[in-house]
Amino acid sequence: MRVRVKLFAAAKELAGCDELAVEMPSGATVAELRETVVAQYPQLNTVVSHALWAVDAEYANDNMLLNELSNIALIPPVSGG
Amino acid sequence: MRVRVKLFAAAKELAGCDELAVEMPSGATVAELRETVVAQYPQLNTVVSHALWAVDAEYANDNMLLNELSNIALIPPVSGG
Amino acid sequence: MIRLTNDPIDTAALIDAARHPEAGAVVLFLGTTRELTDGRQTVALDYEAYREMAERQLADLETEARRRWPVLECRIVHRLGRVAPTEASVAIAVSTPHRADAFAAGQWLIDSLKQGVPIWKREQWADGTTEWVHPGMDKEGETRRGGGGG
Amino acid sequence: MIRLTNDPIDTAALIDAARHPEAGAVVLFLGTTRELTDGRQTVALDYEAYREMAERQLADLETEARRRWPVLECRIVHRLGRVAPTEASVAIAVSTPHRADAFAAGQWLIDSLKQGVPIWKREQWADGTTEWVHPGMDKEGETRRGGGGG
Repeated sequence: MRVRVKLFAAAKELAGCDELAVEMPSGATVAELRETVVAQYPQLNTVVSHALWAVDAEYANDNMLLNELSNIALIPPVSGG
Repeated sequence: MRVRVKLFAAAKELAGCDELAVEMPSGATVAELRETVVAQYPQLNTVVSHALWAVDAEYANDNMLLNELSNIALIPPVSGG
Repeated sequence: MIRLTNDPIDTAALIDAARHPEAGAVVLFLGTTRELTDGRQTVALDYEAYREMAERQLADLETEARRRWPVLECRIVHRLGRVAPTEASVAIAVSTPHRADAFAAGQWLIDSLKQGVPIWKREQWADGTTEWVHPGMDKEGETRRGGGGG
Repeated sequence: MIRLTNDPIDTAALIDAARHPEAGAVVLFLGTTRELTDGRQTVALDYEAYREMAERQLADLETEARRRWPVLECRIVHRLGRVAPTEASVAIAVSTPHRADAFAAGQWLIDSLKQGVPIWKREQWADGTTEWVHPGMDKEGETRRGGGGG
């Protein structure tokens, strides 16, 4: 399956785009997606290691299962306020 | 000596005036003034027993000495804010 | 800067006065007149001060707040006279580099003001009675206007 | 009520919205852009949000604050885009019957907002460099505009 990952702030700047498209085996987890993203986009290594993930606009844990319709975002450490 | 005592809030209302003139022996203390005020104005008994005293716009303790120029005020429990 | 005033408090001007190039936080506290307290209705509050002493005490509070916290700007304004429901009787604006200090200083200032500054309020209840508020005291200060003495 | 906006925050309107007949206290918190931080000069901050998620999280914070404290009115507004020095990037207004609750709710809301709501700021330093702020992360996000890549 192909999933899309929204990027923000330093992650967006380092990737040079605001969304990644990543091929994953169907039924992949957030943890597996993280490994794949780091392997394919080594420049995101540091930010990914400090970031959280969101699925469908809620923070998601590592073993959440993904599907093609999942609304996925990489959430670097926040600095609003 | 004759001292003047400013009154505020319930004390002013109960006394019916905003200042008392009280005859005291010269060299009297705040504690002695309090006793004299209560004796002469029994309607102020409750408010005096809950009030503080100020001399020259600062809170004063019981043994502060008074003179004719002392700027004295009876300060009932405050409720600003 | 501290001020006693008979006019409504201009909160927007207070906020603008509290802004500062080194400030990361502004905290504004407003004490507002409750129209309903435990189901009883207030028409207005009347505030009276021992003006000379209140101004000195408020200035002392500002000085002490600046000693305790890295305060950049500080404004304390208290209304005197009649204050209608939802209007502010007191406003305190504090700015600091970081927010925890602004909250701490603002809260300490209003707590200290309510404890010791010689200002008093009188409730004007909707039933026509009035009542000087003297915390901890019995209600000998209460006078009845409408329905005869009590 | 929560809102993300590209326009300057109207603090006077926020305060008016927070007034309430049963409120004895209104606390307004403003997060303002520091022009000087440890001697370094900021030209502006640029804010970006994961809008859909940020709005949901802010609404959840309001719900939780209302559960914890007797909140009468609550307004949370966050700026997006460019915010100049001394302007507010965030404003939180809370009213409660008594003041301790207004301070506690206001402080909890801004602390929680800064911890978890997906909004980010980028410093525009006066020396021409820019820097995404990601607390706890090294500065790989920093890019240099003027003097060549770094």
